[in-house]
Amino acid sequence: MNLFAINMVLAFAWVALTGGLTLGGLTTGYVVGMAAMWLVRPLFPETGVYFRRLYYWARLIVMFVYELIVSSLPVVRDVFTPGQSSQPALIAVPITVTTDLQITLLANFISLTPGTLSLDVSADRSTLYIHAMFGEDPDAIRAQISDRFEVWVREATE
Amino acid sequence: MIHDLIVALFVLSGGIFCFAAGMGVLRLPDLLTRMHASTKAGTLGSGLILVAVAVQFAEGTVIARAVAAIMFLLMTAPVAAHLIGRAAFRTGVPMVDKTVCEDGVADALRARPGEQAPD
Amino acid sequence: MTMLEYVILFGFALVILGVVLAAIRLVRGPSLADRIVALDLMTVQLVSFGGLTALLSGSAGFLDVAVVLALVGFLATVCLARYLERRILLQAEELT
Amino acid sequence: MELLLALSVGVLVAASVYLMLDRNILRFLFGLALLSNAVNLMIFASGRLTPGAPPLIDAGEYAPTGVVANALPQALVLTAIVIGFGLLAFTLALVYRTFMTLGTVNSDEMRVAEPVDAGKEAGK
Amino acid sequence: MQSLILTTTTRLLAALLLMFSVYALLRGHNLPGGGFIGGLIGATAFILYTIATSVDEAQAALRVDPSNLAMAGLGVAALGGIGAGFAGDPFFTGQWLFLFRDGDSYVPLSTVLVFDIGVYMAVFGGILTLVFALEQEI
Amino acid sequence: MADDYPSVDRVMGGPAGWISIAFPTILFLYFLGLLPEIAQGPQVHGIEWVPSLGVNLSVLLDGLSMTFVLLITGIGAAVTLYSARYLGNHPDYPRFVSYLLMFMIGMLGLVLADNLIMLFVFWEITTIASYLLIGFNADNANARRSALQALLVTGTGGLILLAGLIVLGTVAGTFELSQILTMGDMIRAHPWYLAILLLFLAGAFTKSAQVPFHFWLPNAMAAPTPVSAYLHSATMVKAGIFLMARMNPALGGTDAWFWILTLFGGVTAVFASVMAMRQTDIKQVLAYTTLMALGTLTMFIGAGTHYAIMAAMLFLVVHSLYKAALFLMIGIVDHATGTREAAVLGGLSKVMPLTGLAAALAAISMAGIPPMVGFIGKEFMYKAGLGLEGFGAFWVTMMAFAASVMMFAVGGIVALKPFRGDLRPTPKAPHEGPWPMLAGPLVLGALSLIFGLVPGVLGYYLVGPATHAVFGQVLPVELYLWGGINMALILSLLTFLAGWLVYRRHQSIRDRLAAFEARSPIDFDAGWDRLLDGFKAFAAWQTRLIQNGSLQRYMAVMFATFVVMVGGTYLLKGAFQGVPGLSADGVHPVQWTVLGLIVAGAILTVWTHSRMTAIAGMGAAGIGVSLIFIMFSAPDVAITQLLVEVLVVVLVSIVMLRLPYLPRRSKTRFRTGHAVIAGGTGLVTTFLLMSVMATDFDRRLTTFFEVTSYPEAHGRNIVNVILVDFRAMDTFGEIVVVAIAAIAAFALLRGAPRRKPEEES
Amino acid sequence: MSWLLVYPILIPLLTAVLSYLFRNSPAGRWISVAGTVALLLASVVLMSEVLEQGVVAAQMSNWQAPFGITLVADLLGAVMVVITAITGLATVIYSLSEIPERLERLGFHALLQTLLMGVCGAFVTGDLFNLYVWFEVMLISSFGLLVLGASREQLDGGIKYVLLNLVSTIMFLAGTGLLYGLTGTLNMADLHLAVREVENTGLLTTIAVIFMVAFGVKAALFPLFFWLPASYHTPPVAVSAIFAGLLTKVGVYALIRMFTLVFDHDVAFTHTILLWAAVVTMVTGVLGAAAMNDFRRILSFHIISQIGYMVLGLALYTPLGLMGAVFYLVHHIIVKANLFFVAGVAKRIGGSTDLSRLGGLYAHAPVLAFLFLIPAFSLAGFPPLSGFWAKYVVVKAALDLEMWFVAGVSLAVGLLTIFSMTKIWGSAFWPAHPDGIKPRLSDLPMGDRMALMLPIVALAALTCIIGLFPESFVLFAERAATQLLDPTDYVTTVLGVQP
Ligand code: NA
Ligand code: NA
Repeated sequence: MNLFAINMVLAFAWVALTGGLTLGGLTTGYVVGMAAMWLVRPLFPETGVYFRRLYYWARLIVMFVYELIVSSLPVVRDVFTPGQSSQPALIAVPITVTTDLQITLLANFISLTPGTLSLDVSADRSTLYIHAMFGEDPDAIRAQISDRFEVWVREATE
Repeated sequence: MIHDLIVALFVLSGGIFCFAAGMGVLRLPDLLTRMHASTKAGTLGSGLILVAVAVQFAEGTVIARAVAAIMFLLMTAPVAAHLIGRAAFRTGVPMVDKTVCEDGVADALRARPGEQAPD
Repeated sequence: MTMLEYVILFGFALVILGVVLAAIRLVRGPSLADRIVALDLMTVQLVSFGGLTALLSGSAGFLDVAVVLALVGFLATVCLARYLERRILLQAEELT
Repeated sequence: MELLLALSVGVLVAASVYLMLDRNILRFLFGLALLSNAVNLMIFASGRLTPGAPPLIDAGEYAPTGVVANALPQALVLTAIVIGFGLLAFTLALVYRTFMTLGTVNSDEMRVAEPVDAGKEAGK
Repeated sequence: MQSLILTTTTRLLAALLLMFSVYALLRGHNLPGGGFIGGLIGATAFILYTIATSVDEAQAALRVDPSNLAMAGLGVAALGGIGAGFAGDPFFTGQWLFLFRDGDSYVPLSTVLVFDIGVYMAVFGGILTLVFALEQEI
Repeated sequence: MADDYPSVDRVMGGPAGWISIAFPTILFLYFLGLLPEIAQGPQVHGIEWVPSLGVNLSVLLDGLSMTFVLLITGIGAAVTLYSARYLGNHPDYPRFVSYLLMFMIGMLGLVLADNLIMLFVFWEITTIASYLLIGFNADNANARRSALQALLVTGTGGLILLAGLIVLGTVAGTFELSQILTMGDMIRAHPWYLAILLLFLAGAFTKSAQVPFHFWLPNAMAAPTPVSAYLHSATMVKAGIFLMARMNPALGGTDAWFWILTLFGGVTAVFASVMAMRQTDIKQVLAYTTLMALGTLTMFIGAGTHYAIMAAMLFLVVHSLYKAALFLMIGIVDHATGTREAAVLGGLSKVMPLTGLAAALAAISMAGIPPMVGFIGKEFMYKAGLGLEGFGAFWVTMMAFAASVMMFAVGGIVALKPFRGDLRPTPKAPHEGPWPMLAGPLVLGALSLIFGLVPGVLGYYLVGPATHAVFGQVLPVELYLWGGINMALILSLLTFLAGWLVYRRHQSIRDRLAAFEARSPIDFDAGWDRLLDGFKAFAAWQTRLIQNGSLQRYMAVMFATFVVMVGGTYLLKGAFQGVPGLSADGVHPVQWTVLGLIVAGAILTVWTHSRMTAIAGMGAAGIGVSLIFIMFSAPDVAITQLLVEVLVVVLVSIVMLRLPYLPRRSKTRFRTGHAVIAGGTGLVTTFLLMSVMATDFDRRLTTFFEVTSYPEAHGRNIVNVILVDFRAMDTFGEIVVVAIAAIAAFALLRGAPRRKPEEES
Repeated sequence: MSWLLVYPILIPLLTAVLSYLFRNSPAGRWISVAGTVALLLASVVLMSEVLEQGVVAAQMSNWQAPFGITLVADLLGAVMVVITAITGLATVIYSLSEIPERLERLGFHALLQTLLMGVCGAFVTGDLFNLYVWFEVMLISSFGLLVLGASREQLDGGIKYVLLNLVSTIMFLAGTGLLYGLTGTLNMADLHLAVREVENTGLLTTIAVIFMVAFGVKAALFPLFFWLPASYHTPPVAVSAIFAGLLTKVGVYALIRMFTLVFDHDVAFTHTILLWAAVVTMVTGVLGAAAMNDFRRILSFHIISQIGYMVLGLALYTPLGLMGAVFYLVHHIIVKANLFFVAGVAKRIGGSTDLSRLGGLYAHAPVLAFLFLIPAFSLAGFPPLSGFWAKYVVVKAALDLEMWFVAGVSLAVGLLTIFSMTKIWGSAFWPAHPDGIKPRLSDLPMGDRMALMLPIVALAALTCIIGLFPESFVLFAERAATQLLDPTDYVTTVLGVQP
């Protein structure tokens, strides 16, 4: 987060220079600062990682939003159609990510995506327990999580 | 006009998701399925309307605030769902009969009853 | 009134209906957890309400309501969930 | 709207008062919280209602353009809300402490400061 | 409450809330916000912290006794009012200093802001005092 | 005081004693020096005290006040001298003396006052002093009871008197007696005259123990002996007599005055004389004869003729002299023998000759036997009585006669019987008293004799001027021992005869009276107890009724009061003037829904029997309220409201972990009465709010804030500018509330040792 | 000069802050003492300013009235501030001995100071909503003080006190909102003018009655006084004393202020209600006192009864009546606080405030007995003590209006007051102690004796001074009453314009 801090300092400097302490000004300052850092990146040995990380974060967020929209639709359909087509299930999902941040991100990701909801993490942090609304095929759900979500999360955070 | 259309689209879809969330919470059979509706549709609905606001005003500060609000929603909604779901499960809130439970999951969820009761 | 305003009003109606539906769940329960879910959803829907008001009035001031709500509504839910979990340990069952 | 709002405030007040007349002080507390809300609404409405125009001065202007909502009752209500919160919070703590000490939340069972037989003794 | 997910989120969220509360405080004079709202939001940050961890940890993170903070806030607010006395004005008269003035844009410093900071501290400290005290009872 | 007379380790009570003796003595001598001057005519001196209320420290020196002053100080000197020896070693003697001096000062101020309010001030001082004096032996429950009784009876009279003083002052336009006394005709013609009269007489009658307010006086005997003497002979009880005499020029002379005073006075005199016969304790006997004298005095003041007034003034002096002597004497006897029972005592003159002498002088005067001054007093009474017209003459004369007969007999009982005959065994071996205690009775007895022999002096210096002052006109006053053979003399002789017969048969009379009293349903003293008990029971009953300890009841009464008062005013004053017009855009369905949400939340909170559901209901209502704030352009308020809602939920969710559940619905029956109160409150609120919103609104303040907010206060958020600038003082107070609420709650939670709830529900 | 009006608020606040921050060291308590002394000095200066210049006003934040908040002191306001400072100082000194260190560490002094702040604020503010705020400051501080220590009695009494007072506060707030909605202003001087423009006077009267009920609770009028006897005997004595002396008087003050300055449009209606409320209050209060068997509970019921006299003075609405009310206010604060102080000492040396478990004070603590008699007789209205003049003026005012019944009741209540006072005297002082204790003042450590007796002696001396030299106080009350009945000066000074 060192670089992020530097970037923030730059953003505040921008605000001071241009006046107008607003979130907009700050964001502008942050972007401008980032651009400046990118220009002088040889001076910062870690800038490469910093910018790649930014890309992964952006991808994570985008995918997150996408999955959210896509996954909402079946729920909405089930809500509006008469009767219940869902097949709820409680599923254990083994996970490989290790840090707190990764586990949290993954769990949240799962909660916001296709008919799944994280209920808890096992004490040894190796398993996520989730509730699936359309849990006819637990293995497919497990596969989706480990193949896609886990990867995105890991890439964004490592 | 296009601008208005986009805004209208976001507003409309957001509204529908909000409504759907309410509907789901009311109609779905058990707590955990209701939570699906509230967590996903609710968050999405509100997010979409915030996007509409951002588009409509198209000002830096407004966009920033709208984005911030969306971020906050996305950060908090799943955590809240996790906490309620876990608590509900631990307190034995009933699930619909057709729920399939993998081996050990129920035990694992109930195994650790939070903290010890004080005194 | 412009088309957009009609749409916004319609959006209002949808959101408020959603709130009402959630409120019905709030009343009906049956479990405390259900009520917490309903209340949580209501706060989230209020975020929409704030946004829609901002749109309708043309004043971004209302957006702040949405931002604050998005942040702190969570806190109420967390506290209630914690209550739900701990209560079992501290006292006899209150399921309704 | 004015009429409806007045009616709603009335219902809110009636509900709160009914709660406050309960011998269970928890229900009193709920009534108190509701009543605060009702009175806040009342002050707010007393300053008249203006939809969709918050009392903010847009950048570049020196005064609000057009009619904006009455800012003063808003400030008053804001103050009242915060004060009400402070009082409610204290009361909550008081109820809690009372229960822990006296073992009841039923006000009829709290007869420590005014014992039932005090009057009779004096009559002798 | 023991939850890895909550604890992790709280780390981020509490910091965000604190930042946001300062933001709400500073811009309150021009947009919705101000000392109350700022103080309330700031307090929620530490409440979240308390719930995710414990009173002791939250207290340690805060370092100062919140009741002292609340009372000090009253003092700061009073100072914001007393400041006017040095200019020969009545209590609470706003004293303004416009830094970096350039046309309509400037960084304002004022006794009004000092007062609002006092409000922030009082509300923040007061609520945390309450929450910590109640929480320790459980 | 088992140790007989105190040894002299505190000579004459020490400094306190010396001061107490010197004070009345010096004053007595001083006023004695003024006597010739005052005999020429009254004087008024004064300084301002509370001029804005018309209250001054002004002194009216005339014959009446001089007579009283000399009695007070003269007998005061005797009593203080006596008590210095009698009580000098008592650990509380200084306290006693200070009460005594306070009492004396009160009496002096009272009789010297020219200002009515000043008179009242001193009147009340005597009440307080007598309370403290009667209760001096505070360990004795009886003394405490008697003190309270005296205080309440005379206090009641005092307060009624105050009303009378104020009304009289209003009628007369001044509180100065020297002026009021000249306005008699105007006052008597005033429509409020009767009210004033009754108010004054209530004060006078209670203080002077007229039947039926007499019962406190015999009970006041619990006070140490010299005190009784002082109280009963010279002073306190005569304050009422003084008041009637003083007011005679202003209030007297009417039929009401005549009949009230003569009837009450006569009944009191006769009743008291009979009761005196009934007593065995000599001190009690004397107490009742005092009552008798008071009745007689009242009667003659009421009679109101020049002769009657003269008789009253003369008898006043006569009575003071012999009664003080007798009280002091009985103190010596009590001290010497250990008893005051008339039946036990006899033959004391052998061992206590000087005491016997004093007793004899006083008793002869009391019996009205020449050449004592008492004889003159009796003669003038008969003359005055016979000089009246119609039934009045008969009544007054008969009552005076009956009283005199009894006085004759009582004189024998108290002074003759204990000293004559054979010495009887008593609890202590009797011996003569020391000189400080003997001096008083002897001097007073001697004066009774001297004044009887040279009545002119008395007439010229005291009785004459006093009569002038009371009668209001200057007519000649001549006192003489021998007035020739007339009807009065014949009555006197009859008095002696009848009195002698009564004295001879007094034992059997007493027995019969005792038997009668035992059967009589009327017992004033017991009646007092019943009255007091009844009052206490009533007070307790009403307090239990009102302050019954139930919070629920308190709350209900409070809200009911609100509904009745506010709703009643609303209806009574026609505040309803139509409903407010709807806003331009009508009622949006969204608004309907939001209001519905509020209402639903409120109803849910009432309806549910689950705490958390109630909290959810409150939450819903709170959310609805914040939606209203959002809809009607109050973002700051909405944010605050939401934040506070959340915080409330946070706090409640913590606290509820420990608090018990609400009772099941079966236990919470619907409370109709409460529902009516609640509904009424809601209805009142609705109508009030509606009516307010229906009026035109004055936006002056708001407009000012809108135009100055940015240019002068440098803020674009008007609400915030109001909070931190325009109305910063409110905010200042408000944050104090928040901070102090927190500190108070913290102190509350930490202030008590942590305890388990006594019962888990 | 504008700062003179701020000091009574600012000094206690700063004192509260500092004494709280130093609550764990002895410094905290001495800061509290010093701050109260400063408050007394400031209030005296304010008083002299008001005496010299008439009504004094200051516009906070420098905004012209009625837009900003105005602080204003007329004679009544100024004297109430002075008396607050006096009572506060007495309480602080008394508390040096009475309040254990444990409670000091919990913030006793801060709570006491903010209580003074709230009370002073209520007395000097010229703004209705601001009055509400100061009421709340006062209220929350009193809550804290009342339950400080959290004994069982305190909690029970506290619940009743808190809940009932909260309701009255909400009524006050509602009334304020409605009045604002009707007139569009909050400044009380401006309200004086604005109510004359109101067309729906019936509505105005209705709102006036809301205030009457709300302040009636604060002032402990019948039938709204329940909270007082339920709670006043429960907290530490120093707290009881300042509550008994000051708090209900703030309610009376508010009644006087509102029903002379603002609601004078329908006196025949509003003040008649007040009149009968006052009469019944006098009677029920004193009967309550007669029924009690505890030193402090008797005194608590007396408060109610005496409040009746004050409100009666207001209800009569004549110069003499208001003068009586003002005189009564001042006199009663001093006397009543002092009686509670005495009760505290009695408890300390005699072991209880229950009259059946107390005794021997007359024999063994004669000084205390004497110091009890002064306020006790003063309260009962015996001349020549302060209470006599108070009662005299009120009764005379009633008689001047030919209200025989009212005057009669006030006199009868005076008698019953005497009765209940003798109840204390006849149980706690005269008879021997039931447990054979010899309650001696000399048994107290020197420091404690100083701290406890100094306030008692000082207040008793004040009672005597007022009683023996009443002229200047009467003149003062007269001037104050004149100001109240004709608020032209007040309005002109606040608004800076001729009305
Ligand atoms: Na009082
Ligand atoms: Na009080």
